[in-house]
Amino acid sequence: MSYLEELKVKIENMFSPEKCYFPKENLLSFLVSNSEVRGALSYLKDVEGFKHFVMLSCVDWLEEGKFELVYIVWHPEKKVNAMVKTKIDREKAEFQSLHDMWRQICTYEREIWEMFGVNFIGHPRLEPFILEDWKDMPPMRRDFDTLHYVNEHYEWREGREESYKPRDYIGEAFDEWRKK
Amino acid sequence: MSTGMRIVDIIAYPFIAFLIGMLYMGIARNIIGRIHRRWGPPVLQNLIDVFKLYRKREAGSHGVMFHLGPIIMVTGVVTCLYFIPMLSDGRWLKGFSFDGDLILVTYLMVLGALGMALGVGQGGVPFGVMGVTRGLTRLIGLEIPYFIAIIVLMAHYNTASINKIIELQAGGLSNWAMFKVPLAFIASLFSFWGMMGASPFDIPGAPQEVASGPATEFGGKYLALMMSSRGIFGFLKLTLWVDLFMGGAANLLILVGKTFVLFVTVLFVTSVYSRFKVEQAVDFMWRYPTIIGLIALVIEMVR
Amino acid sequence: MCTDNPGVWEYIANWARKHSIWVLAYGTGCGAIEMPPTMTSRYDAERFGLRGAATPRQADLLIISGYLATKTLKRVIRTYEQMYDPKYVLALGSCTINGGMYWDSYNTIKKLDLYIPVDVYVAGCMPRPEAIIEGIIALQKRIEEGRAEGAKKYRENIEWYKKNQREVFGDEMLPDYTWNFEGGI
Amino acid sequence: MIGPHNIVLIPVVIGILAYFAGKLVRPVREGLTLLSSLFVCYVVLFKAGLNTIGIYTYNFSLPQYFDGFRFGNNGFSWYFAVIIAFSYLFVSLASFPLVKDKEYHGSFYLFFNIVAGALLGIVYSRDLVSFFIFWEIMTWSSYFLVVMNPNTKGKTGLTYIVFNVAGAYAMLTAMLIVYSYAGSFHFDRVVKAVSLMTNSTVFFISLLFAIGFLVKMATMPLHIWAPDAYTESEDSFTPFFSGTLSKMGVYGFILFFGMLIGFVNIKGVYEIKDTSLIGYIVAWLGVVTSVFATFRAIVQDEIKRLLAYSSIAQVGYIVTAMAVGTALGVAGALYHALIHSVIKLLLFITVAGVIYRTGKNKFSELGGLITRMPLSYLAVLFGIIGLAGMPPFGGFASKWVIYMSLIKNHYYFLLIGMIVSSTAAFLYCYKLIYGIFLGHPSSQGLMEVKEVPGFLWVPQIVLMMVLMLTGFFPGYIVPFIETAMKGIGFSVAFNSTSAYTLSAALGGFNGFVVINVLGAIFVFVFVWYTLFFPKSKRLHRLDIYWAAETPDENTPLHYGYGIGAELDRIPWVGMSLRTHITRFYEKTGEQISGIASVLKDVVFNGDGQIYMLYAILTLVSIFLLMGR
Repeated sequence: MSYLEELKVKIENMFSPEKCYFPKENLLSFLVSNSEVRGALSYLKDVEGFKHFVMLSCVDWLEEGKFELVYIVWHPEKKVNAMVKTKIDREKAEFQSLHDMWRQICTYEREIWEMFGVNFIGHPRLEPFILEDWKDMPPMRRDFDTLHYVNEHYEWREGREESYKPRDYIGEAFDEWRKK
Repeated sequence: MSTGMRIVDIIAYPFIAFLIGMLYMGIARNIIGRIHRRWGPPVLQNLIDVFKLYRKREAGSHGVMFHLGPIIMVTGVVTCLYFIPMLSDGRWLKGFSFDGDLILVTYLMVLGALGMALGVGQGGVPFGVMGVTRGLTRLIGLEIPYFIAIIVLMAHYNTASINKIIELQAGGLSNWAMFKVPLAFIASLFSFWGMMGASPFDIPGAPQEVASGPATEFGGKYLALMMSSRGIFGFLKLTLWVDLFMGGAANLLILVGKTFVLFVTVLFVTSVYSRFKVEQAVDFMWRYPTIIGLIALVIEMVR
Repeated sequence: MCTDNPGVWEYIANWARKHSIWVLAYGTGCGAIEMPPTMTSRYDAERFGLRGAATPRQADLLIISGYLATKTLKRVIRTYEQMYDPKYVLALGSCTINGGMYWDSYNTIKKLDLYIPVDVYVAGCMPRPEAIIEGIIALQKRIEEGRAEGAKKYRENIEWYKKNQREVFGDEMLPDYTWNFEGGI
Repeated sequence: MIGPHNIVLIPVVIGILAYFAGKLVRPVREGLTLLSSLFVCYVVLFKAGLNTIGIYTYNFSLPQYFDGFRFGNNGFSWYFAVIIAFSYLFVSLASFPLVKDKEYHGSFYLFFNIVAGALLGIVYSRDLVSFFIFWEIMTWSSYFLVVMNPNTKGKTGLTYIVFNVAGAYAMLTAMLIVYSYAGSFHFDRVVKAVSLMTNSTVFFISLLFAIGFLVKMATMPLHIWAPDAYTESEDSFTPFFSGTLSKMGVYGFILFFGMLIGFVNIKGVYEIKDTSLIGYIVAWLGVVTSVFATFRAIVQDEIKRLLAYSSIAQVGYIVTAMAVGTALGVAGALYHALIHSVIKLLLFITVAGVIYRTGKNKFSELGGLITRMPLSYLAVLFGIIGLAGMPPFGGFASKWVIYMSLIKNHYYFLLIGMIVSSTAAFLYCYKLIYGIFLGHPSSQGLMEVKEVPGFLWVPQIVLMMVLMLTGFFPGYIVPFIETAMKGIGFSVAFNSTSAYTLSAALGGFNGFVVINVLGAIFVFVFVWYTLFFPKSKRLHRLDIYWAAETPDENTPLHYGYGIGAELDRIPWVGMSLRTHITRFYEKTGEQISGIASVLKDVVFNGDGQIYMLYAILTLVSIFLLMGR
């Protein structure tokens, strides 16, 4: 019974996560409801010893109409990762800011606010970060068409059209390659 | 020595210093390149740089004082040059050195920098002010060993005029002040390296830290003036140290020879040491060179 | 009397400009890492007269080393306008030519010479120091023939450049005191 | 007729007259003050001439204790009288617009005129009593001028009056001791008496006199009053305060130690390298003052406080030069006294004008005024070139004489101390001109400021001409200094002949050649650069190299006011900034109050019998003493 399995058992009866599994051998991932995220993270950080905060990322489930926030923390002694996930609504996307637990969460949240449009309540500095003076919708959302934006805003250099269309190759060629 | 020749001699004075100064800076960049095991620029590179800057078609100015800053810098440096005799025979290339003395030269050296600081002030770039502040704070450190050395010189030769000091050093190697008051010479060498901008002391114009300090906002023709005045300033300090400690020079060849030997010591220091912080520089200058100078002074008072 | 007609005086000036180019130490993209090896011992661009300049006021050559996000483009244009007249631009990497790897990214520009006049392009997804030195030699040849007049080109069709820039920046344009001047010493 | 004896009355009477007349018609005060200052200048320059040695005595036929006041004039008094008269004229001119709408308008003119009168009195008095009386009048009237400013803190006035009165009382005791030996107050009798005194009494009275004068010159241990008093006194009075009042300490020191006690006969007392022990200690005090005050001046953010510390430092040079006691040293002190009062008048008048126009007095709130106030910029530029002792102007000549005197008499360590402070002086000079005129305006209001009021232009331009004159012809002042030195019995020090050159012991320099070379090169390069090069573009204020960013109107760009922040990282300088002499005073204060409380319990415990007992005891002891 490695340390991760014991942890899995503890978490299951403490937080009753919807899904709790091992995507990789030293990584435990569990999906909890919005209100339990802070509890889970502080439990992992203070009680279990997952001191190091690895990253916060956001996954765009367009079909379900949900954003999924993924908090990854690392245990320096046991050398294992734990991943806390939660799903928030896509249209009215907002979540409480956890920057008081780790300072660097500020930057991650700011980037997700800019790229996905998730509003973090209580965030000290929600301002444009990489995309200065960006007027369009948050670009990392899957319903944002980059090529259309590029054709509209930028000019191509002449003489590029006839050589080849990289997009076409990506489609069928990629599937044939996979079949082989 | 008709007045016509005297006028030519006076007009040629700064241009000789400019050419030799620029040549030395070119040689310095080449030698430092060779130390880095690379070819390094051609020896005339600095002259080409200055000529390119003179031929720049545009230059921006923030106001009258900004425009006058580099002009006052060149004026101060050339005036100081005129009060230092290049040759010791009293006829050729003696500038106006018979009308001024060592203390006048010491203060004239700083006049150019202060005039420049006013131009930098109107430029309005905070980097410029930082560079000037660093320069003036560093000056507190550099000035003390230098002044102790010239006090020892004045006490030893009982005169403040540079020409008389040269005359008293005549007659062979052993009469040079370098060997008569060696400790004072060593103390003054530290401040010599500092004022030449050798690496541990090139604090005001550090490109990495304060974007070339006072020269930040100056471009085109103003930068040309500043580079040529830096070249003349380098040669000025070399001739001053040769006159004070190495017995002056009878003709131009000896002058170039002696100044080059002194210039090589600057190269050794520049290419070896990394840059000081301002307070480290002042602390260093008030500790070792000042103590050496004070010992020389005590020896002088006892003698 | 700065004569613009290509007399002997201008020829000598161009010779001097060719042999002493001051590069603005300003890495805008992934190519910035190629600059140190070009300047240090193995490739030593200093023997051609290249030297780092701390500020645009002192620089002649602006090296755009790689992709340009719109945010960086605004800074590049301000720097370019702060440089003085005989100024050149050396664009490294295919990202500056046609957008390169980021051809369909919403954030990078596709064609550099829409926004600032470019003298020499060096292709390659980050050209090695030898290619950069070849680019510099090509630039030197251009300077010697007097064709490196990017500043005049920028001044003459400033409206076209500003229109392109407005397309990308929208109404958040740079202040225009950097390029239109009244006289005065 | 009007002579050195009754010139004192003119300003004093006019001051009182102006005060009451002004109640009816306000501008009468300005008119009268101007009239009196012009008249005083006329009298000093022409009537009481350079070498009219006249002695006028008023013996009020009191019993033989008191043989009347004596007034007289010689080269030495004339030299200082000129400084007083002209600074009286310039400061009164400068104060017209500045004090016009202040509520203490009347009392300002009253006390200002009285102070001017008192100073003239000091300079022309030839006996100890009149000297002391005018010294007290000066102290008291300047006290009122310090306290007059509504925002003056109470403590400033208190420390000012306590220190100055203490100094005056030290002088009084010394005078009484001298009187007990000489039997009369007149200077000539005093000189004879002092030469007969024993060494210990001479040492004691020279110590007391030194304290009296050093307080006035704000030398280190006794300088606590100076920074606050200079800063918080009325803006238009500070030039007079720091430019001329501190020179009275110089006058007194040289007068007493030169003529009366004479450096010669106190040399016999514990001699060190041909100067007396006191002279050597005071010289070291001067150097210590200048070093500490210079570093203090650099870190100040208030303009007037920086100038206050800078005047303490500069007067420190004068103290060192004259305390050494050699002929060349005293000559250097006189020369620097003149130059320093010219510079401080120029700087304080201009700063008062700037504060009057902008309403701000801190570097962090000013900046970028060069375009709005070009004449004031030039005035401050001339001032700092003089303050730093730069060659083209007079500041260099006077510093050169002091350096030459120290080298000639082998005081090398004193000279090194002075070099430290004079090199550090460049920093606060640059901070002064950068903080106010260069850099960026800290607030938008600074862009609509007008030039300094018209009345101030006259003193500014004249003082700038004086600075240039002494710079181009350094030897011009030498004959006047030599007559002044002969007045107090010193031998001639300079061996320079013409007005162009200044040469003394070890070397010499030709001011005229220096400025010609500078001027020629400047004109040549300026013409070459303005005509033969492409016209440079006029850049916008914000078009600066800002690491490719775009600074806007309210980005703070006026960094320069923070010059000196790096000083406390330098070990020696940092330590000097942290040590405060005030802690020493606080400790002595506590001890004294401790002893006093003990005394209170023993003696004054409140019941009548003890008091009667003490009364009887004192009576008995008096009779015993009288009997002997």
